[in-house]
Amino acid sequence: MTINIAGRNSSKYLQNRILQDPSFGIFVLLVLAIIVMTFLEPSFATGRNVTNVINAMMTVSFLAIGMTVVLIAGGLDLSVGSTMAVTAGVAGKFIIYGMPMSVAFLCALTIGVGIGCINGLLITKLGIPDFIATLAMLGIGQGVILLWTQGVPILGYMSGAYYYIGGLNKIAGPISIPMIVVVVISVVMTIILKRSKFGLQLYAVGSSPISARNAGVNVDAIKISAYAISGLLAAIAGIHIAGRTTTIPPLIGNGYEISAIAAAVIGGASLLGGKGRMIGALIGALTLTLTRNIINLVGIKSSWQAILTGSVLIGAVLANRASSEFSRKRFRRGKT
Amino acid sequence: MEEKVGLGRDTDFSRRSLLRTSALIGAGIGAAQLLGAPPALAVGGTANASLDKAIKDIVKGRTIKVGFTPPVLSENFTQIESAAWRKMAEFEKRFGVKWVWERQAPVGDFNAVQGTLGIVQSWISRRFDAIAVCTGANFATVQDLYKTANSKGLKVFQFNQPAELYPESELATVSNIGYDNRWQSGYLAGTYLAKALGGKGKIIQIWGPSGSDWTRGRRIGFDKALAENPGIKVVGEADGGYVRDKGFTAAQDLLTKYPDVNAIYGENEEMALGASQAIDAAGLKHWDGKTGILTIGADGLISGFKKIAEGKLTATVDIGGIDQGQNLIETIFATVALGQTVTQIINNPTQVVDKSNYKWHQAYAQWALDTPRKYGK
Amino acid sequence: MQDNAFAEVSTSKSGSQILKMSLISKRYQGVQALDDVGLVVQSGEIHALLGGNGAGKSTLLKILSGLTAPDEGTIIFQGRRVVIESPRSAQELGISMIHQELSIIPDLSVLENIFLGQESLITQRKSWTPWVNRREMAKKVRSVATEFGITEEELWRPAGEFGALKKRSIEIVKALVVQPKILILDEPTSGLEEHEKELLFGHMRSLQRLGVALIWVTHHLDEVFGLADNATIMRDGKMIAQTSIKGLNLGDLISLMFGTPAATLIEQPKIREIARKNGSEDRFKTLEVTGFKREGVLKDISFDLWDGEILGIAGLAGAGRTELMRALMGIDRLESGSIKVFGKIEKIGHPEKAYELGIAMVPEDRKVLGILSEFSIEKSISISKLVNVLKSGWLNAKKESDLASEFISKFSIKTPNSREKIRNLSGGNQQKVIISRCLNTNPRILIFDEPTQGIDIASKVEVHKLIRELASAGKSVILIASELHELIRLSDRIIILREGSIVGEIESVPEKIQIYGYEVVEQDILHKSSRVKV
Amino acid sequence: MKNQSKFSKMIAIDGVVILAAFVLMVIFFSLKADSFLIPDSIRYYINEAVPIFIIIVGLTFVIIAGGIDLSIGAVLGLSAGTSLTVSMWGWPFWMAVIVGVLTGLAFGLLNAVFTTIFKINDFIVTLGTLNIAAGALTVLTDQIQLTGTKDTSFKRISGMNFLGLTSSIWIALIIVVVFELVLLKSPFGRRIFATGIGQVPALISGINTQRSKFGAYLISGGLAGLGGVLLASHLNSVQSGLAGGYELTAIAGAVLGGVSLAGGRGSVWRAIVGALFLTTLNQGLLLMGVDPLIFQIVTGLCILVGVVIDRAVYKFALTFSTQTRESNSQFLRGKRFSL
Repeated sequence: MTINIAGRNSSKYLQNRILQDPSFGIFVLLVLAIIVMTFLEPSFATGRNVTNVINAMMTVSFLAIGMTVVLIAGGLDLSVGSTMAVTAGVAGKFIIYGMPMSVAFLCALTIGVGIGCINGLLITKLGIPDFIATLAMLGIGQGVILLWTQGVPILGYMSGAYYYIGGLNKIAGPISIPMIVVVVISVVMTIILKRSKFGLQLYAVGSSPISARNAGVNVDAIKISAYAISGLLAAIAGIHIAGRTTTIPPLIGNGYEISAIAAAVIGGASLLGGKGRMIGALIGALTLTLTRNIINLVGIKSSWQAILTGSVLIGAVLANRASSEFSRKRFRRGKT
Repeated sequence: MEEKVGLGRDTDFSRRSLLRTSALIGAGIGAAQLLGAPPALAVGGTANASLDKAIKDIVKGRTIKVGFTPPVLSENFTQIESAAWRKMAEFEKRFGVKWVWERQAPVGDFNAVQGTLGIVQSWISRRFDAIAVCTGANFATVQDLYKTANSKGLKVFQFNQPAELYPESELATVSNIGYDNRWQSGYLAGTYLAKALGGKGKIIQIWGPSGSDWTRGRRIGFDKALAENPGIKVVGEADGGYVRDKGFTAAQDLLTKYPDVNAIYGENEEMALGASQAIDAAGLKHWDGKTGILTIGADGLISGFKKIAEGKLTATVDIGGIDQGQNLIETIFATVALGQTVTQIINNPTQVVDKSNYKWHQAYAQWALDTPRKYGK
Repeated sequence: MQDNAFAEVSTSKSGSQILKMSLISKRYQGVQALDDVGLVVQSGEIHALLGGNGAGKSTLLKILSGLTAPDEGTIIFQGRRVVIESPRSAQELGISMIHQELSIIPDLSVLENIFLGQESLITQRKSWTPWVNRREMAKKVRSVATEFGITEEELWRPAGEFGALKKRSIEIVKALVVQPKILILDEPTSGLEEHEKELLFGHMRSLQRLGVALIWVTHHLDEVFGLADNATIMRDGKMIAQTSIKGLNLGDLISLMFGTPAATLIEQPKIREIARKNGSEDRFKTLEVTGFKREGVLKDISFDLWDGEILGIAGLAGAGRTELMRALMGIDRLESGSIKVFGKIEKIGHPEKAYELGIAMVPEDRKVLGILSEFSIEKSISISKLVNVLKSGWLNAKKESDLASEFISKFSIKTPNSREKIRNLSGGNQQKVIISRCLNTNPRILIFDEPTQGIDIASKVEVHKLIRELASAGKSVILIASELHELIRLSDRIIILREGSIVGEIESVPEKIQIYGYEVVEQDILHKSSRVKV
Repeated sequence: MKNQSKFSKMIAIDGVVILAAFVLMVIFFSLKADSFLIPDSIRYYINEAVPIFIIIVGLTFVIIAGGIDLSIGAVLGLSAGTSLTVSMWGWPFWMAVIVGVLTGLAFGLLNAVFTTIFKINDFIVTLGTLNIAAGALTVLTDQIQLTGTKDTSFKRISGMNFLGLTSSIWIALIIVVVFELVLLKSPFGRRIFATGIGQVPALISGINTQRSKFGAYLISGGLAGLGGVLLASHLNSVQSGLAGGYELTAIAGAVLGGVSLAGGRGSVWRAIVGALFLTTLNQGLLLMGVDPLIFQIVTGLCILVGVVIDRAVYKFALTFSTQTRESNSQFLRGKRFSL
């Protein structure tokens, strides 16, 4: 995350920056897929489909952003899916209990952050492997929401305003509230990552916790806050999806953790920590959503979906790898 | 062959359902008469003191331990369970039977079949009196399990299970309380849709996860309806995974490709509701009787009825969940407490519900749901 | 903590007592690491903290730099009793530490590394302002950075790109930008070249002039003289002595450190009798390297290795010494070049193959590259050649422990038993285990990369002795040592690398030392290895 | 101090803690849950858990080698599908076995190639292959209804009875013993450990780390295949989504048994005890009539507590068996547990 200072961005430098971009490979793949589809499927490039895809990718985007933050800090959060379900439940139920929407949302967000903090504490203070800690939290969260709802979907919390939050009602043309929120969050997070102490320390903790500690960084605090952020975004995703589906089945979060991780990694985040960007998270989310969209449009038999998703995941990572390898070779040759 | 059987069942179920629905008015009791359960139990509304006394004497206030395991927790199965509680409460009052009710659903999605097997097995070793199962588990697998249950003297009942897909002779259950997915759900939906569209139009189908028995059954029925109405063309299909947001996304994608479709069939109500949302999201028009996009699902859930009232959902097939729940108890009581014999397949009436008739279906479901949660946790 | 954070600290003039740690005790679950240790430091002095491995130096420094808390004892800093809870609060007091293992984060830029964790201290902003302004930071650190040889340009490069000295400099700058009163240097010269050390000592002196008190931990006692003012000497968690360096000699220090007569530890340079063999026909080539090439690292390197000789490889960091060895072991792929082992052309594609051919390597940076931390001594020794401990195809516990105990007694490895985990051993003993690991494969060619890095002088001597014995036993040894003294004293022949190519060779070193004297040889090597490109 | 260290040595014996916890739980359930100790129900749930026991063996190899295999559950399901399919085609049972195992091996190979040769992160690769395997099963079950084979010998693979235990339990036992031997007593096993402790130092000490890892993934895949065959023969029917999520139970069990996700620490039997702990917990709660919805919560908490205890014991034992002072605490702080 070295930043370029004035005078360094000569065309060659810029060129290398682009080529060495961690998610350059998948970006190329995406562009290719889009071009092919545009010719293959007239309804693909239509404004409506574009808005559909964008709206459909919102939930994963929120989760992927959170996941990226955790991955940068060298962690992993499997609990986002069930956290999303729990917080969605909180938002819905509380509204039904007659709380004003804002209060209900506040509770949901608080609980999301709370779960994140618990994850962080389990991992940093008790030294439980992140995989296990968040896996356990996944089960616990799912159990809680199922017990709470007894499996019955939550209904009757929808209101005019909530249709906007769900992105079902647009505010201007194709623009929906979730889109704005995603953009704002990713811009803010980008600034935080690139320009704030926290961001700096986040990357430091991720790439070398011991060195960071020696340098006087409070590693645990940073990690915990990373998980808290992930929890917060899971809560936001929960509030959003509750509005999108207008009903909350308790298992609504199932499998979302996987999508989130996949999206983050496709976007160039590394499970070894220290790498990852917001734009990457969004690219990843887009890739996953687009895959499904293309499957539906082209009319591929739905049973093939999982196979394709799996292949896309591995393919994307390979593509990123390949591109970076290539550019590194170019770069070295250029240097010597 | 398949056709023949189909038609056979077809006609005779419509006869039943006619009678059944007429008998239904009130509190949905009495179906038993036609279905093998003893007439005595049917005389619900006008309880007959001496009869109740006689049965009380046989029952001797015994306790019946029932295990109830749906494939997944959902609104549909909650309605069935509540209906069962209604009947249990009634029988407890009339015949002095005590109930121990344990509901255990495998955690996860429709594929969490290992869970179901484990649950049933545990009930077997705990010597329950009756076990009521609905599962996505494979037919052959569960039959083996049922056999062990029978050998231990437990009575196994299936509910809401597509038993019709398998030879009756191979069923190892005491009885299957349900309905016929082919002719009572898929076929009904298809024909209703065809009739409404005047025999011609383009439609989209959103199915549950491929391979499930419910999907297979309903598909057979729907295909038959399509065969009878060549004017109806299926332009697109997608997997909605039985859940709303997936159904929503799938419908959205298909609608962008075919904005000019006349109808969307959701194999279950959740997905149909998702489709109806997609119509709103796409700024398209809901079916108003002549124009717009018609949406039809199947289950008969309160949430569905609400949407029908709002005009967001054109129709749904009420698969008689409430009757299933009550029949289940009637049958268990008849076989376990009174030692009667019942028919292997007890199909409950189903009906396409739309604006014209949703009110009593809704009231009926609500009546069941309003049961005091005496038996459930 | 808070008032510490903004405590107004006046720059005290040299000579006045700035730090007084007294009666410090620390137990790590059940083990007495420190026992009533005291440390007194005058401002503006260079204070050497000496002691063998496990003497408790690092623990003491951890306490001082806020990494761990003492069980008992007081710390008085500038006349005020202080509690140091975290590295941060230490920094805020004005106590900075430069760790032995480089704590540089490669992914971050030099600048970011410098202000990581102390942003607010640099900009003097309130510590709660969440933002970092890199430009402002750059302005703040520029002057200090250039003084320690980091250019404006380099500030913005990823720190990973730079070598050991630059990284040290980065850490020094990092420590200095917050104007520390006390700077702790733990083995600051480890991994540095001779001339780099000189630069570093220069830096240390200039720090001293700035009135900064330096606490300096080192194993290289010879460095201490002429640089350190006072020394505190520790042994087994206790403070043995606190004296002025003046009037002391190496022997005194050693005997204080180890409680043993110095004579046994100070090396007597002696010529091994290989001269006899020179030219005689029963001498043969064990290794012939021709035309090693690897993009940007090695440029057409060719050399021979004879049986029974110690071939030293001199050169600065980045000259390609380690890279050459990695290539020999088949860890890195080469673009061109061929190897003859005992006259036979071989293709070494993987260390596995190298070991098969009888080439074994004792890697540098023991902690990271050397030990398999989770393994017991037994497993660590047998791993490279498990065949030796097989019995009808299965690993045999008896054979394994026998093997281990054989080496343990042979090299007098200090350990309760052969099942002890290797990571629990002291650096010297770990090194001995790794050497045993290599010898277990019965190699004919041994590669030692920085064999005495970070191990105390006692074990250092033993390792040297061992290497000599191996060579006398007819094995060929390739030795890499940044410490020229070590290299020259041990090697029979030295080849000098610069920027990936061989720039010189010195035959029969011991004789040369006898004839021209040690300094001449050293000067020759330094000159060749560090001459700027023409 | 002295007896303390004795105690530490005692509890430091691999897996003693989890074993004790397991015994305690058994006692608890046999008191609380009626018919917990009925041989039938025990035999039943052990029999049901056999697939998990088998995949956890392979998983242990992979984790100790420093990797992770998320695909085993899905692969197990797919192999069950393929073997049953060919058996329904009328192929002899041994062919069905071969096909099933080969299916597993194929995916093992896939994982191995992508992780060791293309050097993609294990988590991602196996996540991908998980999806691929699961999808493949969906496609398969979409084509054919896998509702059972006529071939009785195929059913007998898992169904035969020796000394009151089914053949699948025996097979599992044999596999556990054999692979424990391989892991602890064979050069290959030793190299697996070395690889997991540290790729680079292992490489420098002359170990072909890539080959070790490759082997580990093959074993994991192959065993998943075998587990699939047993499951298919036991259920005599396969449907999409079968065995989904087994991998998580397996991983949780392994970690609970003290197999370190950081690699280089653990053993097969400890992992098995961990899995046994989880399955028994599940069974006990079932028999107590606890709502399965609570299972997840209880299980989650048990995993957390178990891991904490295990690590505490590890630290404890460590600090007593030491000479130098800083190294351990340093080491423990330094250890990273991300995948």
